[in-house]
Amino acid sequence: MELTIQAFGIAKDILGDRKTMLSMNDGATVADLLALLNKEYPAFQKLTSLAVALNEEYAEKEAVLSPADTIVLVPPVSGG
Amino acid sequence: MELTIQAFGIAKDILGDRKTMLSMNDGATVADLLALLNKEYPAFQKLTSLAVALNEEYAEKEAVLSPADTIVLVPPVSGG
Amino acid sequence: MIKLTDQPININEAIEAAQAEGAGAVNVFIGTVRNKTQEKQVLSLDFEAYDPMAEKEIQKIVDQAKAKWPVIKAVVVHRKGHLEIGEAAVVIAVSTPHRKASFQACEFIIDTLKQTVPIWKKEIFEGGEEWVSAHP
Amino acid sequence: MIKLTDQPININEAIEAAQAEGAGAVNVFIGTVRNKTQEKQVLSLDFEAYDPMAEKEIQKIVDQAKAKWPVIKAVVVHRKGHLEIGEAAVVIAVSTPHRKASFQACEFIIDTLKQTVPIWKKEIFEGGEEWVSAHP
Repeated sequence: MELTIQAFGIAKDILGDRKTMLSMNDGATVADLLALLNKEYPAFQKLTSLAVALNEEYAEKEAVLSPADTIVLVPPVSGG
Repeated sequence: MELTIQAFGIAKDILGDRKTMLSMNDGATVADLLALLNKEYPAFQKLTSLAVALNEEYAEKEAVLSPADTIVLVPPVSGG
Repeated sequence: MIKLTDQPININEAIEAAQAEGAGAVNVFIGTVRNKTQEKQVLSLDFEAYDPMAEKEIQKIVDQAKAKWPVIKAVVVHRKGHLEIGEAAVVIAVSTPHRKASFQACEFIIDTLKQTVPIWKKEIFEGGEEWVSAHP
Repeated sequence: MIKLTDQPININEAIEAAQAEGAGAVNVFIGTVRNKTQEKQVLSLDFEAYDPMAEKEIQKIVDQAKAKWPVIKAVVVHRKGHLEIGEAAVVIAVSTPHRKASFQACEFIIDTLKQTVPIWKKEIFEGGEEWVSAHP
């Protein structure tokens, strides 16, 4: 399946764009996505943390991804 | 000696006026003043507390009064 | 800035007076007149202050706060005279480099002000009035 | 009221929105842009927000605060885009019947906001820039 990943903050800088297309196997999880990102873009390994939001909510590592989801990379937040 | 006592809040209501003249023996202390007030105006006995300020500072019970002092009765404060 | 005033408190002015270069945080406390004390309906309030001593005591509290926390600026404005429901009785604004100290210093100032500063509040009810905290 | 805005925050408006009948206390926290982080001279800041999720996360924090304390109204306004030194990045205003809860609820909201809300701060230095907290 083809997934569209949105990225903010330093995650956008690492991917080089706000939106990135990734090919993953059907049934892939948030954990699989993070593994893929860490492999393809080693700069992610240096971050303090990297969370994934699905449909505007923080997702568990076991959550299964679908092309219909809004998938967003959330690097360490620093608001306030 | 003749002392001028100023009073605020409920202390003013008890004395009936902002300023009151009292006759006390030379060498009288804050404790003596409070004892006199409690005797002459029993309503003071019902207050949660009654402090005396001498020259714009809270005074100890042992402080000696002088006609030159600015003597102020400070009933329980309730600012804020 | 320490001020006792019989005019409505300008909250914006108090906050601006607390802003400072190097400050990353400003904490502001606004104490307002409530329409109820326990079960009684409060119609309005009168504040009486022993002005010169009140200002000195507030200054002492601000000095204590500055000794305990890295306070850059502290502003305390207290209203006196007659207040209607909803009006601000006191505004405290404290700037510090980081946020935790701004909360702690501001809370220390209002807590201590209520214990030591010679200001008295009279609540006016339907058919009566009462000096707050005067009696046990 | 929860708001993300690319315009300067109107502090007065935020405070007024938090005022409420029955409130005896309003606590306000203002986070401003400092000119220094550790030893580096900060020239300006950029805030980026994932708006819809940020608003949802702020709402969750406000709901948690209301479950823990008797919050009457809570206002959270966060700036985004480019900020100059001294500008307000965030303003939080919380009204409660009594003062202690206003301090606690306001501090809880800013502390939790900094941990969970998807907003990112980039500090701009002489000759460089850096996403805050991105690296250990």
